[in-house]
Amino acid sequence: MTNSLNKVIPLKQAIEQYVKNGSHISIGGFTLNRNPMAAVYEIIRQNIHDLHLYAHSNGTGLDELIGAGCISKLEIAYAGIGKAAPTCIRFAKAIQNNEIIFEDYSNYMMSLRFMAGSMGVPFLPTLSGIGSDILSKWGFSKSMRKSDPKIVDEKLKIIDNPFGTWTGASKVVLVPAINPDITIIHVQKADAMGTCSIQGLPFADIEQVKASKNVIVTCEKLVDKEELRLNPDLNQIPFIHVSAVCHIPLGAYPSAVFGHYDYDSQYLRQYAIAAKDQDKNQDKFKKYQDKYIYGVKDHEAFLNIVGQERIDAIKADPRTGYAVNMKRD
Amino acid sequence: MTNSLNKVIPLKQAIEQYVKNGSHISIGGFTLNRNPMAAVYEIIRQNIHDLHLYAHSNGTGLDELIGAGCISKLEIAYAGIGKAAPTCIRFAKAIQNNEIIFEDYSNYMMSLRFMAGSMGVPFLPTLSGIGSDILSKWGFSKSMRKSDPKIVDEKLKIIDNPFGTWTGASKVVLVPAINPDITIIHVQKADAMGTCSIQGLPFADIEQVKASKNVIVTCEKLVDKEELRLNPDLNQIPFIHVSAVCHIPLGAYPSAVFGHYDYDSQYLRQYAIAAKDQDKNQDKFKKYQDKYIYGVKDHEAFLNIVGQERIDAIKADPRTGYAVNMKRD
Amino acid sequence: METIQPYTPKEIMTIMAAREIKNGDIVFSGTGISMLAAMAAKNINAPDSVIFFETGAIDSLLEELPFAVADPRIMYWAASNSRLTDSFATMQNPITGQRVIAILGAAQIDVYGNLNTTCIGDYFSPEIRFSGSGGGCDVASFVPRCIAFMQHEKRKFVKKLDYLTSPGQLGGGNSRIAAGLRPGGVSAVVTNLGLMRIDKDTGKMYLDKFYPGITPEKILENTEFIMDVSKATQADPPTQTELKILREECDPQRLILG
Amino acid sequence: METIQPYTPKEIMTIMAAREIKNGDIVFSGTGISMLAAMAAKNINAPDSVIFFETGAIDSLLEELPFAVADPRIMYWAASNSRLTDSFATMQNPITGQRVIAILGAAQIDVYGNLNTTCIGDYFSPEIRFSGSGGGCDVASFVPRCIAFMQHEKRKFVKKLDYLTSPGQLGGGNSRIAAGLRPGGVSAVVTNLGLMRIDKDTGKMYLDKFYPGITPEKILENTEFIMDVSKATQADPPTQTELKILREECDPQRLILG
Repeated sequence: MTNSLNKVIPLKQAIEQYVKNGSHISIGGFTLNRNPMAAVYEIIRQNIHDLHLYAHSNGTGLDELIGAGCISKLEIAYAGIGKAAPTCIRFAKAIQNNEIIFEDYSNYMMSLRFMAGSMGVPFLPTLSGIGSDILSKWGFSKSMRKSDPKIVDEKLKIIDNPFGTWTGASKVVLVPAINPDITIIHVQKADAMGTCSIQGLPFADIEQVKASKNVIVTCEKLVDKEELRLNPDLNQIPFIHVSAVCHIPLGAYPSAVFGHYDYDSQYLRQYAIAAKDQDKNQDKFKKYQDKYIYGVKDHEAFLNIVGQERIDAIKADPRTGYAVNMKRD
Repeated sequence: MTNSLNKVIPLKQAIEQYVKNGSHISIGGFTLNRNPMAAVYEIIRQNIHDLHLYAHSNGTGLDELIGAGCISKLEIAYAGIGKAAPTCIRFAKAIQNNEIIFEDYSNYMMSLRFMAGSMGVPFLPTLSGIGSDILSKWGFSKSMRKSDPKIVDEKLKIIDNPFGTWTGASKVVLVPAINPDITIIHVQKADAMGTCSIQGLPFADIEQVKASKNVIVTCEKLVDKEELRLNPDLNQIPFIHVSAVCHIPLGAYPSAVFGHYDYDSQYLRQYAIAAKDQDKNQDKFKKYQDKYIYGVKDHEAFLNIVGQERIDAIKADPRTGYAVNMKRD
Repeated sequence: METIQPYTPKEIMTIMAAREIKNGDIVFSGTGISMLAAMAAKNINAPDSVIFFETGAIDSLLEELPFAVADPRIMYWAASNSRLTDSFATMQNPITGQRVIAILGAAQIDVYGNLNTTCIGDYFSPEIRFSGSGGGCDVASFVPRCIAFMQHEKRKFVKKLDYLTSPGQLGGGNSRIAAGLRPGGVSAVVTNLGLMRIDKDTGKMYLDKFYPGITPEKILENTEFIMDVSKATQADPPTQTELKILREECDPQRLILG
Repeated sequence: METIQPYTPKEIMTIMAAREIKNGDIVFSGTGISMLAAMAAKNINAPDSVIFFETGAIDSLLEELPFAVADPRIMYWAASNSRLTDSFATMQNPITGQRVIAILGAAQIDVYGNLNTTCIGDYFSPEIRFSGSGGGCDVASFVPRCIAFMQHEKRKFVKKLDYLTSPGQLGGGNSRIAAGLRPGGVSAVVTNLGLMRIDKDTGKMYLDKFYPGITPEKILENTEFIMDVSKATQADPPTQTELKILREECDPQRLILG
């Protein structure tokens, strides 16, 4: 491998280089699984704001970014963190308090929008959502859409099936492509060129990556190219899509990484209590952020505060890929 | 596993049950790789005719089926068998002699058509082919289309981008979904329920399978469910899509199966010479068919005629997945 | 004849939902009680039903109960770990989609089985914001049978949804098909009081079964909209066998049953 | 100064094509001489170029020369073995697609760089039927640069194609863009006689380089359509280094070089 194909850089630098105020961004994972949390916390520490976030079912990463005021616009299908927060708490607060502009889709629609972006087509068709308020209620107004070239002019379109009643459909919904400026995912294995191997469900990470102008990969294990080349069938993302690779063990904590560690339900519950911030002083969430995010230099320092005991408690069993009999709150 | 989820039946029975005169069919693989040849030869032996074949880049399976007169209609992107026949020989003859009705697409269009079928949508969009004769020349006439409910009314459609110039496209080509009556693929591993693991490139097999009303899987190895469940990431096809499983070692011969055996370039060259049939008597192809197809009871008997020497010569090297330093004609 | 054992509302809800699942069904399941209903069906009446998550795992071996559809517990021993786009395609594709039965929750339901999982109050400035559609809207659009799991309360069984997230029969009658959707959407509603179904002709919800000890009147008191109760009969209570399997095999630690 | 070594037509063709490939390019390659050109570029002037097959293998380790794009030899040691739909999406997607350079063959080419790989004679009842588009039409539609590899003969460089399989500049001028295609299609044509390019404004083929020993007149004699040769200069012959690498590292057994 030649030098120019070595994309390994420190996470701080990757975020500085690729995530700017106003960037259109997406993050990998699903609710409490494989969120790129090290990158999320670094974005918060760098005080990047006015982000436009594209999400299908995002969880802890989304809620931290909203809680820190990084997000100004949001296109989303679902926001929840499992039992700890069936609805993401800072997300709900931000909407209830009119603090962000948001637009709702379904999970399939958002996945298809990333897929359209990855395929280089302006839209993909689906039969989902006809008659629902997802079609009729637009979070971004027509005038706002017109004035912003980075936002498509129409939320979605419903058309007659151009092939008569072929496949039995009379109407088809077209959802427009997304091409984020930057997507950040966390994977089990990557090599220095950026080829990635995801173990367990890939969610929509592959489509999000391929739709993006730039991609930062954080990985549990930075492995030799040779290790990945032994089984190309397990490498869902070839290096040609990747801009930067950052080696961050436990980089998805407190969300789960199949085969490595489980979600930390204790941390998530504690986060939820802080996020609700129901005390009189209303300083619980600020204290949480000061301690775990602003008060630390990087993810390693964050993990030191979390403590080895929690890390040990969520360690995955090699047979099942999760922490067997873990106490789950 | 309960009894009802055991889908293992003999190939002869599977073909009898699922492949009928007039069936719309697709077969897996690409040119000289992973064609379900045991099934192809069984279809020929059962003298099934009037098949409507959907193909992207098909090779040896396609050409044998055409040579035996099984196919009456063909939708296709490419017909070739590598060096042995850069253009499939019986395919070219059939078209030159007006023996089949055919319609041309590109590889991506055909792949998208299977994908549309697998997704349950009437079409998928692409930017491919604008200005080409693929758009302007239809092999199936409008009246034939109208009279046959199994053929879509229009070959494809070109529309203005419904989202203005989003993603930079002004026009979009829509290609209609395919839902074959039956798809037959050959894979490295399957279990009795029909879950499949393909090693190496899957081509469009996954989309073909998921688009099909019924699916026959032939496999090199019939393995225990437990073996496949150990790594779900390697199983591209879950059992819910599969109707029948047939255990046929060397079931893709003379095409290749990565990790098991290479294509037999000697057999393919001999086939090409027979298919060309340039002698005065013009009985070379008939003799070939009589010997290798009609003259044998099943694939095992066919392989006995081929002989152990050829089988040994194409055996894959475990490191590379193909036959290293094999003499290739 | 079996004697009737005592059971909790959660137990009868789980059993009523499990009875809706047929052998061979592909069960689109969420977490919590819907997961338990799917497991109960598999253990009691539909051994060849397949548990399926929108995140893409098919037929996972659930050695431990997952707490989220992205819980790593669903990735173990699955037939296939596929992409999100694949999982919804499986439901949108009519070949496999027609075999799917979905179990959904909601904050509000109306007489036509339309669901709201988005917000209470105005969409743009809501009183309460919920998680949103997730895959709910997709599933309700694609698959022929959906079970809604609800607590039976007036503020949940409403005349008008604050937001229509997942389409049922839209405005009733032929309106779902006329709008361009496939037949499908919520076909049964299981609550702590009874089992409602959607009438095929009118597209309206009617009371099919009230639980022992519950009257149709009590159900109407807890329903904001007008509902036909004229065809209602008392539900067969959970059998001893059903309860035994549910309690001993599906949730021995009572993680969900409480 | 290097002395000019003797070389075969296949060798100069391979080197001329290899010189078109830039470092970092993703090279969409077929088999035979196009594969050899891709390997030569990687070994000579574009070490970080990536060999890519329409069948979905990316950056395969080609310990042996593949004889087909579905040859199992391309599946070994690849970065990823992806699906056919993924491979074309990589080219249709402008982010990665703009980095792709494709090498294509054809039975006929016209002055606008449109290609025919389908048939000679009437489409419905052809004199000769060829394999068809394969991925050719797709690639010519999507990617900014395509090299056509051809034998330079009058019946191949024709005034009018019998079938337009893969779009170049269609009718020339702005017609490709006006029709709704992206900029792209055949941008260079490498033959046994010289190197042609497509003029950006007129969309017409012109002679850029004639090989040592070949005259523009000879090229015109072997071209049915009218072609501008006014800007043509003699090609730099393959250097000793280029030939040495091509012969010793890319095809030591002369499987393709003959």
